[in-house]
Amino acid sequence: MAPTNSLILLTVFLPLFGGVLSLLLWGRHKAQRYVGFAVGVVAWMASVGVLWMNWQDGIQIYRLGGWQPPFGIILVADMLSSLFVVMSTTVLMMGLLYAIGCNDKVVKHPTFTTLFLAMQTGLVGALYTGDLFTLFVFMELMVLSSVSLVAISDNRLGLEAAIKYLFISSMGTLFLLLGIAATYSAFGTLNFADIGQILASSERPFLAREAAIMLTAAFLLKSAVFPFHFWQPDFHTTAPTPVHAVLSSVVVKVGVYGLIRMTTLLFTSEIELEIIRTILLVLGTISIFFGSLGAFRTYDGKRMLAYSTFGQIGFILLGIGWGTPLALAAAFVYAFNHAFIKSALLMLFGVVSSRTENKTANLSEVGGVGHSLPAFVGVLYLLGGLSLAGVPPMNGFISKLGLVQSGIDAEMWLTLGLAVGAGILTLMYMTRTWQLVFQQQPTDSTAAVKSYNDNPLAPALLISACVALGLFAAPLVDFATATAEQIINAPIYIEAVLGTESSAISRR
Amino acid sequence: MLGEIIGSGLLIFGLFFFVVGVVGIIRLPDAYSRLHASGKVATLGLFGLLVGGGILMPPLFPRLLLLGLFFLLTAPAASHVIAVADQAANKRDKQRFSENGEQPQIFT
Amino acid sequence: MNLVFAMTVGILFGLGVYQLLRRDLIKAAMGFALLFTAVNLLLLAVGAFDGTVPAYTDQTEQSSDPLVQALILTAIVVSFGSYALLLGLVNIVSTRFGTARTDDVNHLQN
Amino acid sequence: MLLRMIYAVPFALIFMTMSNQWEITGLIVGYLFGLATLLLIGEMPGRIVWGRLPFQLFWLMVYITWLVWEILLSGFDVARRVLDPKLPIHPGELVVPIQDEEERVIVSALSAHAISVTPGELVIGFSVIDGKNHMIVHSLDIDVSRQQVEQSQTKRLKLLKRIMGDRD
Amino acid sequence: MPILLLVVGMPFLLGMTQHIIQRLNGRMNTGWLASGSMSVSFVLLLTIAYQPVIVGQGALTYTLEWLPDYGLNLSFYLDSLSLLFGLIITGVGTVVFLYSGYYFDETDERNRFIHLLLLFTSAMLWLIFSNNLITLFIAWELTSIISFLLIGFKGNKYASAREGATRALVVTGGGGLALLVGLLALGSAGGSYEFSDLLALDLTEHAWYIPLTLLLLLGAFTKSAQFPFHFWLPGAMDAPTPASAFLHSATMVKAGVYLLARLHPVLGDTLFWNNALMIVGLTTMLFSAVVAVRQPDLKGLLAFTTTSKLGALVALLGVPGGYGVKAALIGILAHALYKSALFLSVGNIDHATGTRLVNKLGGLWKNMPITGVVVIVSSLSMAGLPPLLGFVAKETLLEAFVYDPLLLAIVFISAALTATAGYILIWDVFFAKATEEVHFHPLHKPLEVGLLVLALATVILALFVTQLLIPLFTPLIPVEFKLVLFPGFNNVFFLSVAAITTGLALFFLRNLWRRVSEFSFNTISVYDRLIATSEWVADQVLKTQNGLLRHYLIVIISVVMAILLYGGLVQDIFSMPSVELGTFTLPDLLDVMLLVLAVGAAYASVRVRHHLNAALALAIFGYAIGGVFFVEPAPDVALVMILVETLATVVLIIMIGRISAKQRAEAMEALDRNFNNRAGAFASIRDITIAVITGVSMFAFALIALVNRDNRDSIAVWHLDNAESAVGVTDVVSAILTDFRGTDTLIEIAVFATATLGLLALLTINREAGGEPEDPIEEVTPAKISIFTPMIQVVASLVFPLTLIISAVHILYGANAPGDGFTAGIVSGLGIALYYVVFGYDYVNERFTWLRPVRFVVFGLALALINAVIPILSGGSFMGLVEYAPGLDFANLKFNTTLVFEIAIAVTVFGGVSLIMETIAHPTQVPFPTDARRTSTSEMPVIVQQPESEFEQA
Amino acid sequence: MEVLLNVAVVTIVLLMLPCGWRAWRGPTVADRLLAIDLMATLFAGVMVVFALLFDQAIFVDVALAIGALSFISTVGISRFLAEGKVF
Ligand code: NA
Ligand code: NA
Repeated sequence: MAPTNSLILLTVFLPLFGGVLSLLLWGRHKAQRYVGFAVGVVAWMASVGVLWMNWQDGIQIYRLGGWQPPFGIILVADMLSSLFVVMSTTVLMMGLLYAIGCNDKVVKHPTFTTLFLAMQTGLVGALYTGDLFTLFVFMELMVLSSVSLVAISDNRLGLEAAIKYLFISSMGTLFLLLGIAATYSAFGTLNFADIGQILASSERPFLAREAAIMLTAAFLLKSAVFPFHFWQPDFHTTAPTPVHAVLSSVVVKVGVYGLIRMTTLLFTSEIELEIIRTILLVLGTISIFFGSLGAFRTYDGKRMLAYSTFGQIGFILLGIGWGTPLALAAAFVYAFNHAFIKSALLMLFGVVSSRTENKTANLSEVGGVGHSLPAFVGVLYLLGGLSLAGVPPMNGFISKLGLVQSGIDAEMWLTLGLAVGAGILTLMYMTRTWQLVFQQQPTDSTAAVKSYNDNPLAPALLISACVALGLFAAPLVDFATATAEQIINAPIYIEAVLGTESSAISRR
Repeated sequence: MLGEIIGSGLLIFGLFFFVVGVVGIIRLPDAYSRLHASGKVATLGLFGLLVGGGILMPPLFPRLLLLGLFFLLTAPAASHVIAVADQAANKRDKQRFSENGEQPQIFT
Repeated sequence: MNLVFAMTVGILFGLGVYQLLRRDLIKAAMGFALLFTAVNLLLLAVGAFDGTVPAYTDQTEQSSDPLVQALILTAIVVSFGSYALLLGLVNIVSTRFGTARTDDVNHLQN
Repeated sequence: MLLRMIYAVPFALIFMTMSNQWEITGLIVGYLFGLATLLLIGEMPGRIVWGRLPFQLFWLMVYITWLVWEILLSGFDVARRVLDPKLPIHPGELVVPIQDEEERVIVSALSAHAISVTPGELVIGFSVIDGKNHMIVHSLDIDVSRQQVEQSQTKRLKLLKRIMGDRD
Repeated sequence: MPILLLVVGMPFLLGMTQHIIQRLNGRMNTGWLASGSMSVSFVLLLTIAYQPVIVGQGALTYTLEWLPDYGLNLSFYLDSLSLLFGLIITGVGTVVFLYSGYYFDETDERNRFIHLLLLFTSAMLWLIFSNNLITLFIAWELTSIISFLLIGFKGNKYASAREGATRALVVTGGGGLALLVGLLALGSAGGSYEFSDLLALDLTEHAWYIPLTLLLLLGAFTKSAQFPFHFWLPGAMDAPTPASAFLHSATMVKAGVYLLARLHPVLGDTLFWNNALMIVGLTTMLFSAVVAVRQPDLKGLLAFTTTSKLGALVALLGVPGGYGVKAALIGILAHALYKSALFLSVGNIDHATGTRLVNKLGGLWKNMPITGVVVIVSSLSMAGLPPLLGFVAKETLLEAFVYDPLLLAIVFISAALTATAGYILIWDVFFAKATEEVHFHPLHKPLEVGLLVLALATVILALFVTQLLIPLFTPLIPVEFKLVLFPGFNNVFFLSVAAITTGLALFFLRNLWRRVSEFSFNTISVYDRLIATSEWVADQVLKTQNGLLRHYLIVIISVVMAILLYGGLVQDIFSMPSVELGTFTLPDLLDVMLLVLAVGAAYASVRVRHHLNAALALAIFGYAIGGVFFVEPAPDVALVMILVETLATVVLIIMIGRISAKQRAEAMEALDRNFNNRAGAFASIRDITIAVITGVSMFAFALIALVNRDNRDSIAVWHLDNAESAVGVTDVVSAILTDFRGTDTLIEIAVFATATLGLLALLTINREAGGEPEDPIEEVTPAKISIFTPMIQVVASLVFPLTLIISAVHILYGANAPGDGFTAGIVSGLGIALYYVVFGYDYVNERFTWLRPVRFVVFGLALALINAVIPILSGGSFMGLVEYAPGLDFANLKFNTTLVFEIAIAVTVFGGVSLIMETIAHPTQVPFPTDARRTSTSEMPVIVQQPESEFEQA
Repeated sequence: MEVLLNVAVVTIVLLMLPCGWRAWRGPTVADRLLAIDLMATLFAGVMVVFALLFDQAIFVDVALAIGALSFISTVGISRFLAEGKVF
């Protein structure tokens, strides 16, 4: 039995508590945002603590209410969830920091901080929980708070994006509920470890495949993979910058996380695994294609980055689909690095568009806007853009490196060719926008420029992290490799959650 | 035994008025007339069930009484509000569609 | 009976999807109300065992599955949250964009 | 406050009924909840004359019994009409004065409520004619109602005033 | 080895600190500093160049671990090949940096340029000294990036600079990505990412040989501007001239050649290798030479002669048996010297005259004789005249191809054309008469003098070629070889002379040649067309993002159903046991009736046009399903279902009411299915098909689930067994909700609160944004008849307290009966809703001063969280069970965390529902208040007269 | 006795079908409303019979809740009907 760790609680529930308390500061938006950031910092430290203990002592758990799993709910911090949580809390913390220096109207709304922190609770909770239904509830918390945040965005089209997303996401909710229904019908339990154990040790019951498929669909929808992606460019682009930075970098990763869990713990039997992996490889490849081309050709800077996320998630799916320890580790590194790069770039583009009168990111209107910004913003954007394209020595390169190595081991030449093509496109659109915004002189069609802009501190910190993660990649890669080795071995997780005598648990 | 007979009788009594109420809303010619059937008659049917049930199962009686009082209070009000709303809606529609602006007659 | 139950679930899903795909946002939102209820009904169907009495500990006969009921309860509340927000969005979208037709809300393209 | 303390008693009874707690502790909890509820509600209508309180309660009982009786009658009345193949109804609307000198809202309301449970009659609106409150009554048999509706309102009003604690 | 670290690291450190140094000493020219450091490096490299360890076939390696998991090490490899390149880089760098110090007019520009160039130098040195394949790639990409920045150096002024920069980056960076794949494949195939290990291997028989070689060649060819990727190099001429000289002729473009030379022992000299290199190299060589001569711009001319030379180098490495290696090495060196000198000279010309066009220039000899000397020496070296290094290069080049007449012909023509280009540079620029007056500005002396060093090197190296170069080349050349300035009057010598004279002939015919060679095969247009094609494909891709929500949903549903049916359902349904119809009991009969009602109502809600009617049908549907739950029997669920259905209906109807009648009517029209036209019919059939497929799938799904349902292991059994003993609750559903899975409920109420807050935000933001643009009720004449009649008001004010009492009972005794905190919250919230509906916003707010929904939500959630934490303090778990008053038995209540949790749930949900109602009921004209609003508590009568009297004159 | 109760339940539920028909047919919204109101009353009746059938008081509570809810929704819908909107 794994050790109980209360820091997990702090990571999950402190944001919720902070969000509730910030409602008491109704109308004092500055104070609310400071509270939000403080909460973000503490939650981040807690999550790092959990990660550290994980590294030291192995899997950490918390039994909510003290009930024995699989009967009660359990929060499980294995290396995978800890890694994803640290990634999320870091970016969320930076999002909250950005919000402090943000000039959007929406961040001054009395509910902003609360909704943001609710999103954080939903996200982190979904990553830590070891129970399928709790995952659903946490994900809904995340969805509803993010929908609200986008709907009240300064961009009036946020409404349209929000309603479209809510429709599509509700579809995803249905898939998830169907998946839960099938899971419960097939296994009579909701606990990840228990499901994995039953499927591994007994004859495959009816609806197991259906469960796998519906859960896959739900997670794919959350991670905005083809053909579930339609909501994503709209929803992310119209979101307020601090929210967009979080959505496009870490919130989409919940789906990725779910898929990893499914392929390594829940559905490790051959038939289900083959179904899921086939889906991932096919859709991942199409997503790379769609996302890269979309980003290459779209008309709006933030939208470009949203499409880019679409393609990047495709790469991560390939890693999950290949499923070797090397590929999984590469997928984790990829996911982790992408979170930092993407959030930083989005914030930088947010800084750019905050400078324009109508907060536009439309590429035809931001030409030369960068000249009115501090020079280092352009440097940061270029660094981030190159990192996104996988150019060394930034962290984006480390991501590509691992993934290409595992692709070579899998002899996926065609996919690697696609990766090269996507990389070229990324290089093109990132340098093109950099030249457009930071090099080219303002033209007639450039939007009117204000005298102030959002504070670029948060993206600066994130880009620094990107550089650091590129130059000193070893700790992350080591951790990811260890993570992959841990999760490939499902009995470790099962034993940590259910105990050694787990197979002897009587349900009757 | 006697209680059971009386209780059953009251149950049947209640059911009968439920049937009457439903037949009423089918047969009666206009909405206001149907309100008589849906409001009063159905409430009476419910009373039948309540009293019958109370006799059959005395421990339930206080609750059933409470339920009865509640329906006695709200059923006429519900019928009333439906009627009022219907008139208002008619009037609104007539005002909207009257060409020469003259006030339409509502009350006959 | 199983057959009837399953058929109902199927019909409700079909109707819900059809409603969801209509060109009227209000109706499409209603489609989700249908679908959510249908899925709750389905959840009821997957209960681990068939009961004849409510899930109370003082029962002597076979109880209905309490866990599935708890799940449905939570799902009802959560989907109500979505539904309410969806309705609010439909409302504001119609006032902001001057239309409640699904296909007219298409400013975000490419 | 005094008024609330009295009104809280029926709430306590309702609470006990619903929670099935028939001990004194249940009464206390229910009473406290009733009181709290009434505090939340705000202002209370009515006035207290201690001497009349038992009579008021008595008349209230009478009134409720009478209502039940009326509803019974109206049930049979509608049943008779509906089940008759010829459907013998002559629907129509009447305007009936409420006759309350003080023009109290609660009296209007209770009058309308009472009429609505009487056989064949239903209040479908209110109207002010010559400064006096009137009810618009829909009747299933307009000819019968026309003859008796005003007298029964007078009787009803008398009863209502007694319940309200008015001097006769 | 520390010398190597110093050589590689010094430019980097200098580059990073250069701004600081400049700030410390404002008048200092950092060009001198950089140049000095370069010369120091050059000397350092020179000192080790002839040491036995290098000369004697060996190599030095030095390794630092960086990212061992991925085989990434910071390791260096020093052999004569890297030394040769190192000497070129540092040597030419010395001159180029000195030149750069005087080339720019503005200090800022100069500093920025030198900064970038220093970083480049560091990266370039790292590239050639890398022992590790991955660090080689890193340095490779870094040079591409800095090249991008240098080409776009004047990007804020010229669009062409930006375009050229992007093009160069796309080609070299993109080729670099292919290279990465190739290198990693190479490492994987060879089992090591270190050259020191790989060079001992022969991988030509490996299964991946062809793909990995192809990828590596792609990387090398793009970097070294080989046909058809060569176009980026002429396009890069917008870079400042020192950059062109350094990156685009002497060093960076040779990285591809370096890589090919480096890998030649491992992968080279196969049929595939030789043919690929030969075809691409010779094509590039010939094509560029042809095009070079007709370039009007001197830099263009130099650029194409550069690609021509690079083609020659590539082709040489493809000569079978390694017989071209010698010529390649000599060519690299010779070309670096004369071409950088020529570029810098052109920079001088440009600087001095303001133009680089051949036809505008002329007669510069008298104005700039020093540059003239440099140009003459370098051009003649390019043309291959003795006694210059270019002569040696050309001789060895021709010698390598003697074995095949066709190849020799190609090389010969190219050599002749290159000579022509050299003559053009000398004659047309310096001695021919200018067509128009050339304005001349004097130059800084160092701009000219520095170049003499390069010219001198061209001469000296040629004179001492045997002594200086043979020791360096010996370890690199796999065959016996000789290297002398003048090998004698053999065939090759005559060929060489012929080439020089043919070049001269072509020089006299140059105007004719320009016309003849004007066939247009422009690879830039190929590139552009490629881009345009990708854009077209991207546009097709983006067309799927057409903004139509329904299409999105259709795609999603179809795909999921297809996967579901194909991946599982069909198989399961055919393999499952036959469906037992079973006995038909009374609950079954009820179920059937309720289900029929539900289906009918659902159908009605789909079918009816009017929204209100549909809403009513939906309500009936919900109640009927609630009835099914009752029959199951699941009273807890049924109660919640009915409550939530009511609330949902109320919200739905309110929301419908807020949408203007006109829009609703339009939306209703949009509902009509049009079977008359093709598109309409298609859409209808499509939608119906999808609905039917979904329905059938879900039917199968439910059927399997139902068949699955009997007598299985489920954790629910444990819940049934332990609810009373562990939690002391008889309602097992309640026990699960508040205890076993209490956290679900905690988050669930957070979801509920979030939804209500979201709704609040949504509706208030809209108001703050200047009100609703279109008043939703504008065309509705307010009715004269109010529904707030006395009867309704009195009954409503009696019903509300009743809902509160019901709530209290649900909270306190819900543990053993249906109903709980949640139902309590909904019931009381609906009571508030009733008040809002009947009495209106203002009245409710003035009467219920305590009603601050946000505070309720805050209090409820905070209470729930604190209550969840308290058990921890007493040694339990979060959300655990603690008795607050163990001995107390009061009204059969248990004062424990469960009770407090129920209260918290009720308060939160009540707050949420009230929040929805308050927000919706708020009159839209007034700006939305903050929560800390209500100050006035004016005395109101119990039943307020509405502004518009409910008593109306008939 | 149980037979009678069962018959009662079935009868009442069957009675809901014509109510549904009226709700479907209209013709006015008032007709639909009153049909639904009647259905709620019938539903309360079913609950009462259930309470007798299963011997559980909770069903009466449910009936009470349903009564309250039906009243509230009726008022809300009426306001919509009267004013074309609720708020
Ligand atoms: Na409970
Ligand atoms: Na309960």
